[in-house]
Amino acid sequence: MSVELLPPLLVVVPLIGAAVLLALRGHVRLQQPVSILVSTAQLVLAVLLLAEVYDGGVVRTLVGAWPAGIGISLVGDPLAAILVVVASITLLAVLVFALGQLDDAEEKRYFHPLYQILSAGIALAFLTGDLFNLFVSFEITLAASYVLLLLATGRRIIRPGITYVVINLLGSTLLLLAIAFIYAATGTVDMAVLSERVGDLPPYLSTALRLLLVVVFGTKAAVFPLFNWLPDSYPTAPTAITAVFAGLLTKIGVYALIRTQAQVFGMAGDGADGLLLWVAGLTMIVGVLGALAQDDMKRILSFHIISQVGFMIMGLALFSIAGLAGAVLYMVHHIPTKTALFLVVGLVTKRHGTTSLKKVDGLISSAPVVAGLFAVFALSLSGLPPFSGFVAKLGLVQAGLADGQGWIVGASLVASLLTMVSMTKVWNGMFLGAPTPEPEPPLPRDGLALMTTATVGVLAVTLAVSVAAGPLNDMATVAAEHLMVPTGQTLDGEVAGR
Amino acid sequence: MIIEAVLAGVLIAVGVAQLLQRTLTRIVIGVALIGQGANLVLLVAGGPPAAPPLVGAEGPISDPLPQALALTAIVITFAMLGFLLALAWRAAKLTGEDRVEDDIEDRRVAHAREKGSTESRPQLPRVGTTPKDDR
Amino acid sequence: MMRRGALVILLAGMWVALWGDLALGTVVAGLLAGLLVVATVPVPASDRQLTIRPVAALAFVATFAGMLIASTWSVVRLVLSSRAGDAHGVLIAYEIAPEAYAVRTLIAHSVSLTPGTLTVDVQPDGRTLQVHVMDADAVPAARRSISALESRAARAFAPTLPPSDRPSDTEVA
Amino acid sequence: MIWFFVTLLTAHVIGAVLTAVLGTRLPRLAVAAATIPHVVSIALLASKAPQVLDGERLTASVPWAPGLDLTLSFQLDGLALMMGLLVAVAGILVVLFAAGYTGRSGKMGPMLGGLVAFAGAMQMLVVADDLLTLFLGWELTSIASFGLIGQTHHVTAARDAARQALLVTGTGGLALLAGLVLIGQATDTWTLSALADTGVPGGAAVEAGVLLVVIGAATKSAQFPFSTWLPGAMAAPTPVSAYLHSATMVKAGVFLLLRMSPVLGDTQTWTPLVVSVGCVTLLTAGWRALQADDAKQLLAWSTVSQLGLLITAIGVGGEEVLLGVLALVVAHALAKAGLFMVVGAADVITGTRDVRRLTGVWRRFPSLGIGVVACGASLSGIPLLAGFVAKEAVLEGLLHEGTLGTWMAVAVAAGSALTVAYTLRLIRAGLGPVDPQPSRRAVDPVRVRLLAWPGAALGVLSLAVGLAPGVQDGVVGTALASISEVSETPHLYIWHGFTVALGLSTLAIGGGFLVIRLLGTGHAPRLWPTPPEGTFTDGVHLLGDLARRMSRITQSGSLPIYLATMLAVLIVLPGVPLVAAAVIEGSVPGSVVRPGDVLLALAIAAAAVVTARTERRFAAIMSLGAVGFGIALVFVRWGAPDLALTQMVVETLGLLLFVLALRDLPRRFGPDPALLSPALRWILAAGVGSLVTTFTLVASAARTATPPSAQLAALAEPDGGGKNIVNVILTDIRALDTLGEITVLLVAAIGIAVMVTTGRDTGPSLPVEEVVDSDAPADPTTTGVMEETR
Amino acid sequence: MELTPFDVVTGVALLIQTIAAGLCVAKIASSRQLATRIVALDLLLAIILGGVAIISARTGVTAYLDVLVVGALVTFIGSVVASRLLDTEETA
Amino acid sequence: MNEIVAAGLILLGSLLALVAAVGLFRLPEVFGRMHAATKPAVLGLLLLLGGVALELDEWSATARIVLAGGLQLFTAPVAMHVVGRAVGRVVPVRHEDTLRH
Repeated sequence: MSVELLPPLLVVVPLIGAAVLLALRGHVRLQQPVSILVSTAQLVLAVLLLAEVYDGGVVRTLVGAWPAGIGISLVGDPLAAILVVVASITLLAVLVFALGQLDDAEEKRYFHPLYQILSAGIALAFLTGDLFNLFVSFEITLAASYVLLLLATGRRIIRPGITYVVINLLGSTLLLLAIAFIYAATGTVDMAVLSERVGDLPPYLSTALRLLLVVVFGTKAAVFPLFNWLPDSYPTAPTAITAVFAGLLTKIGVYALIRTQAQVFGMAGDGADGLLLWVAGLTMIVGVLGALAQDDMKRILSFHIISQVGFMIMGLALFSIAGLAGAVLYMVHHIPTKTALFLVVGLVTKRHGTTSLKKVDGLISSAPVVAGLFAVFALSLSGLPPFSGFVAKLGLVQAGLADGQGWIVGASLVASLLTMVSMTKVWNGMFLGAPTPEPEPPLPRDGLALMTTATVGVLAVTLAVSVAAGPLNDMATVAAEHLMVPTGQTLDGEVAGR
Repeated sequence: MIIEAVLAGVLIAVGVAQLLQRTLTRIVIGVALIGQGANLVLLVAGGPPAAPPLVGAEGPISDPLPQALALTAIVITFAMLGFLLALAWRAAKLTGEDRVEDDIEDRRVAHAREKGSTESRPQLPRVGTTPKDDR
Repeated sequence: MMRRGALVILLAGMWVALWGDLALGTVVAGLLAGLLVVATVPVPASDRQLTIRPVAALAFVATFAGMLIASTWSVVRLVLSSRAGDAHGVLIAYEIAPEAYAVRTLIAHSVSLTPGTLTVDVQPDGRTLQVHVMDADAVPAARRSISALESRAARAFAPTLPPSDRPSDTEVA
Repeated sequence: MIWFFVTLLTAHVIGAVLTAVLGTRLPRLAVAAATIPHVVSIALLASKAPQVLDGERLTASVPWAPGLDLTLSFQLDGLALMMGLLVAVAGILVVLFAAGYTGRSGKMGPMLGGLVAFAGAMQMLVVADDLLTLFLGWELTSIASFGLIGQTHHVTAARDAARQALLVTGTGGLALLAGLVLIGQATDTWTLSALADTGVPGGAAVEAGVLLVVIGAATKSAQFPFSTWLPGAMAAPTPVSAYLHSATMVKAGVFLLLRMSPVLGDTQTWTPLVVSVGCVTLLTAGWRALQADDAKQLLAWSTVSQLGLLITAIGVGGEEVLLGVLALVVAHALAKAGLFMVVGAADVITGTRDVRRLTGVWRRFPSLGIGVVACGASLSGIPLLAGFVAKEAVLEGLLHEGTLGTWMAVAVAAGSALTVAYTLRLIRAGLGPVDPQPSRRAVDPVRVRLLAWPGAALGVLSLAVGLAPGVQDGVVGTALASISEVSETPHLYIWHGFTVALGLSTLAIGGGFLVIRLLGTGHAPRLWPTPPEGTFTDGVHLLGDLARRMSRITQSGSLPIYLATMLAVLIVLPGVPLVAAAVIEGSVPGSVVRPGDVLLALAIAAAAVVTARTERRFAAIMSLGAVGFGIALVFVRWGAPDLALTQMVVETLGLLLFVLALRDLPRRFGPDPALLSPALRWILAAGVGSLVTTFTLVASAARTATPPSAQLAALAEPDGGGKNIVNVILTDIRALDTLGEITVLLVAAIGIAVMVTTGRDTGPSLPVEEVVDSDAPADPTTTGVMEETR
Repeated sequence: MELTPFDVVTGVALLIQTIAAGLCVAKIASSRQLATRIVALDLLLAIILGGVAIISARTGVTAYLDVLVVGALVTFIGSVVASRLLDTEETA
Repeated sequence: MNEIVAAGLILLGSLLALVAAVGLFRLPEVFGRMHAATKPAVLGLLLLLGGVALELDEWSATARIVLAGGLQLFTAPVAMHVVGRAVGRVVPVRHEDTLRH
């Protein structure tokens, strides 16, 4: 099989899967193995792609064989490949978890097709080399996520969904505007061609364009001060869905920021990077302070997402290879870990039907496995050794200090301290103390074993991220080096494989 | 060109003004208007007006790419708008009106501040008394 | 069968018109498409109650066109006159004689384009029209003009001519 | 060699898991499982001791993430040997004590398991040879300590104390990380042994690193101004306090400074910073100890004060001083652990820790008495005990270190006087007449023995070491060699002769007695305003308040405000450079303005404004339709028939959806309870609108490259097989976009279906509204409906 | 490009159309009655279709006539369905 | 010549559209307005289309114009009819009571 088929297959396979699943919507029992199969296939394809490019190669597929700059190109470079692999793993794990969690027949019917469409959208977002196609992939992802978000709650609670939909719709429209401006100024929407042409633009215009993209992708990524919609909408979805959102959706925004800011616009030295650094710092601190104020586990974790997005932006804003590598490594760590924490929330919900710190106590006695899982993920997310979060944080700290940006390193350390404090709030409030009796009548337990298995699976992944930090960091560095070279220069290479 | 740019600006401005209200219908209209404005900008981005992009047209043709992009965008915006309207319909069914209310949990957390600062601080252990339930 | 053939040709004509290209391929495709539509879509029952008498049909079209111009002129006059603000019409009921559904539909339709009248509603029995008449004083004239249209339509298209409606009473309003 | 370290650490991991698992069911086995790792440690260390004592440094390393300078490097040198033995020996005693403390309750498993895990972390810390490995062990001790302090998790105070402790030590840990990375980057050397050889360059980065490292050490060792978490952590069970808060964890700070002193001792910041932190702590904490009535609080403040003493001495530095410091580390660990155990035992037996109510306990239980007297004497530096020997060595050394040393010697003496005073207070309390009332609890005599003898043993050990200080020479001397240049074989003496140091010691002891005589039985007055107990609990709550206050601003929960924020950012960020450009360049493309365009635009704009201004829902919707159709016309004028076509279809369908969705709603909008005033809304609107216009024009004017339309026209027919280039683009060139578009449509359709079809009965259905506005006059006497006449 | 008389006349026609369209918009905005608004919208659509036809004549581009046909169709469907939907007695 | 006729037709059609729009304002009730929106509007559009067809003078264009014009001729009254029906259902209408037959 030609490697150039890998990027399109990564998108098309889940889409075909979605079509099949939609046809099977009356047969939930049949849907489950098909859905698992599709996600596994995606994972295998992703791994094949990564194997092809991890040491610096690029697989560039010109869809329909139209010349670059005219047609759409899919670019499997190291960054995209790494993220697609991590995303596929996470998606598969959450899918298994969801099999145990969903109980409403209506949810089940449409869950699988939508989930696969979401997978396809995420893969496309990571792989596309075309700005407008990126917009389309955003829309696919968002549309699927809107519906997933409202699938379970939508018939009862509308408001959070409306916040989510309206904000993101506005964001998408602004992206469309940005694409229009970019096309007006450069006559292309291909990122590789664009990266060659931005240099010809008057500096004020390229600055304005890149800042516009910061606003657009910043909204998707939930950076300060554009984050407020996230904690209002994420926690309302069923946990499995929140888990995917938390792990992956904001990451797409971050990814797009990295892609456009680092690769397309590069270091212009126009103050945009300094601005991003401030954004990063504020995002970290404000996000985690928001978490401290909450007393619901799901909301605390949702605020954490914001804070941790700040870390990734910090890596980007340093605009150095080490910084970008740190950001990539942080994403690799954060996607499974954050997802896993929400899966733990799902385990708690399955037992107690609530995630309020005030209503649940003593899980350490009544559910030690859940407590253990939470402890590991929480420590990892707080950046404590020896877990993956520490390695990721270390990368960023190293990069920041090497750049002489002491204050942002300080801010990141304060943020991780506060993360830890807010995690202890969850720990103290929910896991310690006298166990809360389970509700009467007890909630149905079926599927709990499957859910726990899925969560343990993600645990294995995060531990693997930590153990394999060395090779992963090397890969992230390769990806970062690739990012620092404007895509245009890799165009001529037309590298397939190595 | 200037005219269309200004028109797009006006459409988006009017859209924004409506987006910032609480009535859901207004918000949806706002989103729709902003979308129209964006499509217009996309069209303008292709350069000045010219003959339709058909093979064999006489004279210069207008840039077909932005048109294709705008076409895709129009349909996507329409799909999203349809979904938003379904939401609005459901909201109207549930609440009987189309207001977007504030987030309850945010309100509660904000409200907890006043109370929290005076009431919820726990009492500290007094010197010399061992909590006896620790073993 | 004849009518079906005509329908296929009509559809093919529309197809060709839409493609804007009188090539052989287009015509064949149009015919195929027309056949497909006719074969798959059940032909309404009314189809069988319709006969076309070419000369009478032309007369109807001519009458109709004349009435359209006349009615336009009257509306233009009304709008531009000073009486526009007082123009409150009345609703009248009008019972259509012909039995054929298609013809009744045609009449109800045409009434809207004839001077001073506008079909507002059809009673559930399918034959009583509610017609809005612009000029309250001109109700009898309006009735006459509807009646004239009705008889012309019937002569042009109705499968059987109603006995009460012999060609003798055909004055045009 | 690597297997040495692997065994050392995994023994603890396995031990911890085993203990925790066995704890509830088989307490005896759990105690054994908790002891084994310590025994293994001692055996391992002992096996390598000869080599180490010969001056060898045993190292091993495993790369982890070389790109991040992250390597697991270990070393076994004198200091590591000494600390490792201390941790293991104290560990065994604490495990046994803990067995008595918890009795047969099921709480034993988690606690013992936690203690073993903590010991493992501590061992890792002491054998670390890499800056980041050191940090790894450091943080692991923090985590383990959080678990151990929060052990009594049914008590809110304990949970809060655990959080405080973590907050403070966590802060320190992160400061340490930053400091270590700064130092590592400045030198490009990450192993401690190599750093000790090369030293560090000067410069701001390194000095900042020193500051951060000292902050880290100060938090861990509860130094000024981070002291208060330690007394708070006394909410932990006493075995935990005895282990963490006397012998091991708090010593981590001291250990760090000892480890770093050869590396950083020559920097400008080091001495002033370390000495002042230590000295202030020494004196203030000593006085605070005198104020405490709770025996554990007293011991906690005493620990803080003693650690201050050690740190002061480390700051001054010098071979002799460091020798004393090392000896004092050992002596203090023995004595303080013993005291905690004794107090804990008394607590279990009598049910109180208040020194005023402990009357007669030492008499009733002589084994406790032995422990408290011996350990207390050692702590106070009474001759013949280990503490005296060590403190003499420190004083002696200080007096040889110039002016600073002399002054510090005086300070140490003053601190010692306070030590004597509060120790006396503790001892005297239990020596009073036996409380006539029988103990409230009947305590199993076996358990009493288990509780009492570890303390007594430590007391006896203190005495033994004090009588024969030479036994330490080997270990302490090697330890000294690993952190300092050693000129001659170091030796600890019980008798230095009639020296100034001895005089100072005597004065200190006398002063202590004097103070206690002046105070009587009560506690010392406050000399300065001290924050109330539990300051850091307040700290956590203050943080919570700050967080709530902030999130009340940022997290209003109100969609309009979120949108307004977003748009404001949009106006400011890209707007600023653009406006600046427009002012500077003044470049806006000129193009032919066709009058028809102007009229059309005016009509569309008018329709748009109507959507915003009208009060009637359907008027707004239809005006929206008008806008859409108008734009279709614009598309036609622009040369985009396909767009116009699509726009017409979509607009019509959209109109239908609107009507379908909203027809049950009231015909009029009614007042909008918007948070944003109309003025603000329109200002934002105008801002965004003019941004878009300006952006469009500026971007269009800047067009440099030719768009690919020419190529497209050439390519479309042969390759794409179509005349309409837009169609070729949609179906072929950008088929991926079209695929996505269809997907979005499909998803939206599913969403609409789900929203509309299911759960019809979940909400109240609406009363059907009339089609005609309720306020429109419907005159029944005329046909038709009257239009308003106003 | 100089203006032919045809251009001038059709330009005037477009102007007239625009004015008529503006009046329709005004009526949509000002009317209190839903039916009137539908009528006005319907008229507006007819006017816009006329505009498309004029532009087609002026530019000589017949591609726009597709817009015309489709427009005539969908606007009709739109008007009818909208009216039917608003006919709440029917559906309630 | 052709062009002059075409221009005339287009102009006339536009004027009729304008009259229809004016009628919306001048006529006091909805049925009257429906008269305005059908008759002049339809005739106007037909005239206009006729003019356009003349000007383009092309077979395929004429075919499509005829199609569009026919559609308009057919649909405009139906649309009005439906609107009128909606109004009639809601508003009490007084009938003139004379019935034929």
